[in-house]
Amino acid sequence: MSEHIIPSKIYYAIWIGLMILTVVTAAVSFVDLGPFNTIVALLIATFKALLVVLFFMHVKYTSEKLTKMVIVSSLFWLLLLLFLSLADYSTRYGHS
Amino acid sequence: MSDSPIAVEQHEHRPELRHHFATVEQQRDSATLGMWLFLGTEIMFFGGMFCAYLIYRIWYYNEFAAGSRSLDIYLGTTNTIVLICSSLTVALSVRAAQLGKRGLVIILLILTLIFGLAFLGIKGVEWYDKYKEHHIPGSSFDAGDLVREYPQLHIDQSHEQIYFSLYFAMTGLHALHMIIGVGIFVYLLYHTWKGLYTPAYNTPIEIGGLYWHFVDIIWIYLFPLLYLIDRKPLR
Amino acid sequence: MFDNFPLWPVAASTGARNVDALYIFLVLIAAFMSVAIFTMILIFALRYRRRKGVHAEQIEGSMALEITWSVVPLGIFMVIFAWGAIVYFQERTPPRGANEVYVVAKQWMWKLEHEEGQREINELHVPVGRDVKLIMTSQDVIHSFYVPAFRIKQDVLPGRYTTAWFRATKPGTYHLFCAEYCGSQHSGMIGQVVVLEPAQYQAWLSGGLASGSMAQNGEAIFSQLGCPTCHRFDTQGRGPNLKGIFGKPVQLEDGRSVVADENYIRESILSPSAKVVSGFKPIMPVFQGLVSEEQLTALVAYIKSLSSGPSGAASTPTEPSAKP
Amino acid sequence: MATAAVTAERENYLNKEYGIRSWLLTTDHKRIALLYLASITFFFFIGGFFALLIRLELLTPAGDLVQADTYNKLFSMHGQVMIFFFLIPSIPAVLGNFLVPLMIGAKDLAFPRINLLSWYLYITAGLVYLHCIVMGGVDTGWTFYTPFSTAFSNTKVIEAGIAIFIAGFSSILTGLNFVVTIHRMRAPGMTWSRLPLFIWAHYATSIIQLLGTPVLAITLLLVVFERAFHLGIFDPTRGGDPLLFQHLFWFYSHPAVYIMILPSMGVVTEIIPCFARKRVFGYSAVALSSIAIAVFGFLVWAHHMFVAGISLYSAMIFSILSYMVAIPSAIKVFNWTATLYKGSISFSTPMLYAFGFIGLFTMGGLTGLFLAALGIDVHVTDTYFVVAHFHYIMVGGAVMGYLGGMHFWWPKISGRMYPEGWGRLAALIVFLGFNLTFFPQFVLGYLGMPRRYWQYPPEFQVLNVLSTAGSTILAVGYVLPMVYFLWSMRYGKIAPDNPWNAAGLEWKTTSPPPTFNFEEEPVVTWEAYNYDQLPEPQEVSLER
Repeated sequence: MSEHIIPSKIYYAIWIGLMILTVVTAAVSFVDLGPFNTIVALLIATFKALLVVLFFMHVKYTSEKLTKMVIVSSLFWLLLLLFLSLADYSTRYGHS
Repeated sequence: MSDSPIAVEQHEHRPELRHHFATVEQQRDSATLGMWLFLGTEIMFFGGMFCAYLIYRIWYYNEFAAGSRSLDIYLGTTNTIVLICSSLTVALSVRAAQLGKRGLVIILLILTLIFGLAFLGIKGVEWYDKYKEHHIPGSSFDAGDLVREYPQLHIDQSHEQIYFSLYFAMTGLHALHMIIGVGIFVYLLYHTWKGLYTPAYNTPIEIGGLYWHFVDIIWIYLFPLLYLIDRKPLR
Repeated sequence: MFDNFPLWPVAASTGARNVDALYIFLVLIAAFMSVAIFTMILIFALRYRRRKGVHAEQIEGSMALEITWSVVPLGIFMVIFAWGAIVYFQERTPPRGANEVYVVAKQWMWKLEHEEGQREINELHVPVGRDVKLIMTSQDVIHSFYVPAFRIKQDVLPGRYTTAWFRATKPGTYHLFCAEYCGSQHSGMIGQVVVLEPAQYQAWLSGGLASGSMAQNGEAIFSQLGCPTCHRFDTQGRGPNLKGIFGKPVQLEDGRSVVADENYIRESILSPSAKVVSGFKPIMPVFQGLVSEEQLTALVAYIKSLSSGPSGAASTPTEPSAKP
Repeated sequence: MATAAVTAERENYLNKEYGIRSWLLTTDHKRIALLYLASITFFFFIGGFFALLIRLELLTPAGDLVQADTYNKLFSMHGQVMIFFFLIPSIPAVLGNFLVPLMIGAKDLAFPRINLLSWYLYITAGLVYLHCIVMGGVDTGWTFYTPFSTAFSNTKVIEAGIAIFIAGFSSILTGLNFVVTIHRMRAPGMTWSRLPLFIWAHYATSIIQLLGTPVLAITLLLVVFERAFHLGIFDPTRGGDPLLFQHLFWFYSHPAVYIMILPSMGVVTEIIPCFARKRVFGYSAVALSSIAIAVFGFLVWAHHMFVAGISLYSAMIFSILSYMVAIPSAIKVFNWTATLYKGSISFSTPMLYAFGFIGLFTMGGLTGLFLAALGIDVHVTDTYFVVAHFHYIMVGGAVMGYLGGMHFWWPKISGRMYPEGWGRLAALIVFLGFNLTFFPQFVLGYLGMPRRYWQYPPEFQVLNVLSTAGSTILAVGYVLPMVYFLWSMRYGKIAPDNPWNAAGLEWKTTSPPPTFNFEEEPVVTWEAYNYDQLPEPQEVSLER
C-alpha cells in the first residue's frame, strides 16, 4: 500500500467518462433494443462502477492483492445468493 | 495473501499512532482493510434487496416497468451526475490531503458535502412527488393512475406496490448511507480544519472516501435498476 | 413393545417402505461410522494414555490418508444422495389418475374435500391401494401436511397450490399433523387419516351428504360468477375456451409459454392480467378477494374436469346454458 | 483478589485498574472478553430457563403446565436467545476476543474501540430483547417465518427483529476485527502456516459473519417494514412470496450454524494436541477444511426448505451440495482421531470435553446426512429428529467446545486453577445428561412427533419423559462449572504461566497476561504445536 499520488488529470478524465456514460445509459433506455436494454444498462453500470473502483478508490494502483480479494469474494457471494435463489425460482411450477 | 508480518523494532513516536500498532503503515493498512471488509459486508446488505428485486422483477415485469416510468428520469439522471461530481471531489480531496494542501482539502470537502446534500434534497423532492401521487406503499397506496396511464401493461396494483416497496427500501437505505456519509465528512472537515491530517497521516480521509465512493457505486446500480427498466415506446 | 413406547413408526403406504429402506441403510452407515470412530478414540486413549517415560511419537500427517478419508466418504455420500433423490422424486411426482383431494388449511383446521364432493374436517378417509393426490393451499399462514405413517410431508402455502400423494397399503387410523409452526393452536391442528378397505370406502362415500361433486359445484360457481359469458366452448368467446386446456402448454401474449396446471388456473382467476393467453385482451376482472379458497378449488376442479373426458367429472361438460 | 498472600501479584490486565469505569470504558480485548463472558452467561441461563420450562411442559402429553401461547413464546425465545445472544457470540466474542491477539502475538485487536462498540451493540440488542421478553415476548419461532410473523402474530415481532438486527452488527464488527487483526497484527515470524488452528477457525468464522450476517439484517429489516406498513414483499395475498423470506433467512441462518461450530472445532484442535502431546495430524487439511466449511456452508441453505415448496430440481442441487459440506467436517474428525494415535494422552477436564465434542459432533454430523437425503428429509424435517440433530451440533458440539475451552484457558484468563475433580465430574454429567436429553428425540422424530408442539399424542410420552429427565441432569452439569469457576476466582490455586505445558504464544506470557499481552514483542521461530520440544506436564492431581 504505497502512497501513490495520481495525477489529477486522470481523475478529471474518469469524471468526464462517468458523466458521458450516465447520459448515454439514460438515453439508450428510450431506444428499443429488446432484451438488450437491460443488458446494456447493466454493462454500463458495471463499467462505471469499475472506473470508480479502479481509479477513484485506487484499486488499480494498490499493490495489495487482499483488497482485490475482498472485492471479488464479496461479489462472488452476492452472485451465489442470486444464482442459487434463481435456481429455485426458474425451475418452479409452470414457469418456463 | 502476501501481507507480511509486522516489522520489528520500529518505534516511531507519532501522535496518531495508537499504542497497539507497531508502525503507522500497519495502522493505515489495518484501517483500509477494515473499511474494504466493511464494504464487502455492505454489498451483501444491499444484496438481500437485490435478490428480492431480481425475483420480483422477473415475476412482475410489467408493474416494474410502469413503476420505473413513473419516476422522474431527469431528476434521477441529475442525481446520478451530482453523485459522480461528489465522487470526483472526494477523490481530489484525498489527493490534496496526500499533498498536504489543507486549504484545498477543506474546499473539496465542503463541495462534497454540498453535492451530498443536493443529492438528498433532490431525492426528497422525488419522494415528495411519490407521496403526492399516493405511490408510497401502505394503506394509502394507490397506483390507479398507472393502471389508467399504461392500460397495455395490465397492472396489478398490489404487484405495483411491491415495486414501490423495493424502490423505497433501496433508495431509503441508500439515502441513509448518504446521511451517514455526510456525517463522516462533517467530521473529516472538522478535523481537517483543526489541522489533524498531514501528508503522512490522512487515513481517515482515505477510508472516508472509500465509503463515499461505495455509496456512489450502489447508486450507479440503483439508477438503471429502478429508473431505466423500460422506457422504450410502448407498443 | 409397550403401547406408549413405540420405537418404529407404522408404515402404511408404498412410499413409507422406500423411505424406511433408505433410513435403515443410513442408520447402518451412521452406526458403523460412529462405532468405528468411537472405538478408535477409545483404543488410542487407553493404549496411549500417559505413562512415565513414554513419549508421544510425532507424526506430521499423511496426504494419502487425507485423500482416502475425503474420497471414500464422498463416494458413500453420493450413493446416499442418489438414493434419497430417487425416493424424493417418487414422493414428488403424483401418478396420473389418482383420486384427488383438495385441502384447504387454516388456523387451526384442515378442511378437505373429495372430488366426489364429500367434505371433511380434520379427517381424511381414503381407500386402501388407491393413489391419492392432495392439492393443498392455505387461507392464512404456512402449514404443513404431515402423515408420519405415510412418511409424507408438504408445506401448505397461502397463495398457491402444493401437492403431495400417497398410496395407502394398510387399513387403519393414522395421525395427521401440522408440521409447520402456525400459531397458538399449532399442536391442536391435528387430525386423522382413516384408511378403509375399498368396499368400506364406497360405503363411506355413499353415506356422506355430498351435494354434488366438486366439478358440479365448480360449474355452478362458474356460471354464478358469469364466467361463461366470455369463456365459451367455441372460438367466439372473448376469453379462451377452457375445454381441454388443463395440463397443456399455453402460449402467452408476451411470448412465454406456461403449462396450465392448478397454479396457473388459480393465478388466472385471482390475477388474470399476470399471464394473458396469446390472442386475448386482458379484460377479465380480478377475483382476488372475491372468491374463497373453497370456491377456487371447486373452480379448479371444474376446469380440470373439462379436460379429463367423461370419467373425471360426474357430469359430462355440455355447452353451459348461461346467457350473458 | 486481595488475598495475594503468597507473592505480591504482578501487574496484569485484571489488577491494573479497578472500578466500574475501568471496565465499561476499557479497550483491552481481554477485559471486553470478560464483559462478553458475563453477558452471554446471563443470556445462557435465561435461554436455559426457557428450555427447562419447555421440557417440563412436555413431561405430559396434555398441555397442562403453561398456556399454548406461552409455550410458543418459550420455544421462540429459547431459540432466539440461545442462538443470537449466546451461541453466536459465545466462543468468538469470549475466547476469540481473549485469545486471537495473544495467539498471534499482538498487543490488542486491530480496532479496540470498535471491539468495545461491538459489546455495547450486543448489550443494546440484549436490552431491547429483554424488554421484548418483559413486554410479552415473541411467538414466531426463532425463524420468523412469514406471513405468520408479518401478518398474523400478535406479539412483539418488531422489537425482537430490531434486537437481532442490532446483535447482527455486533457480530459483524467482531468478525471484521478478527479478519483485520489476523491479517495485519501477527508477530514477526508468525506466518500463515504457523498460525494455531484456533485462529484459522476464527478466520473462517469471521468470513461467515462478514458476508452472511448483513443478509439476515436486511431480511429482518424487511420483515419489520412489512409488518409495520404491509408492503407485500413476503405476503402472498399481495403478490409476495413467503419462500423468498425463507431463502434470504437461511442464506444467513444455515452458515450461522458454522459460526457456532467452527470456533468450537478450533478449540478442540488446540486441546487435543496439548493433552496428547502431539502435533496436529494434517495441519493444512484441518486449516483448509475450516475455510472450505465457511465457503461450502453458503451453498446449502435451501436444504431447510425441501418440503417448503421449492422446485424439485433446486432441491436436488441443494441436496448434493449439502453432502459437499459434510466432507470437510469429516476430515476434521478423522484428523483429530489420528492425532491421538501414538500420543501420550491425559484425561484432564478439557480433554474430556474434547472427547465429548468429537463424539457428539460425529453423531450430529452423521444425522445431518439423514437430513440432507431428500427422501428422508421429507419425513423427518420439522420433527424432533431435526431438533435432536441441531442440538447435537450446537449444544453437543458448540457448547462442549466452549466449556472445554473455558477450562483450558481459565488459568490464563483468571490466573487461577479450577478444581480438577469437579471439572471432570461436570464434564461427565454434561455428557450423560446431554445424551439422555437428546438421543430419545431422534427416535421421537422418526416416529413423527412434530417440533414446536405444546401437546402431543400420548404414545410419545415415555421418550419425552426420558428427555426431560436428561435435561435436569444437563442443567446440573451446566451450573456446576459456573459455581466452581466463580469459586476458583477467589480460592483456586494460583495458576502458573503455562499449567499444561502447552504450545502457543498465549502460554508464553504471564497468567493473567499484562494489559499489552507481552512484556516484549514475541518473535516466532517455531511451527505451531511443537509438542516435541515441550516437556510433559506433571499429571494433574485431583486434589487442589
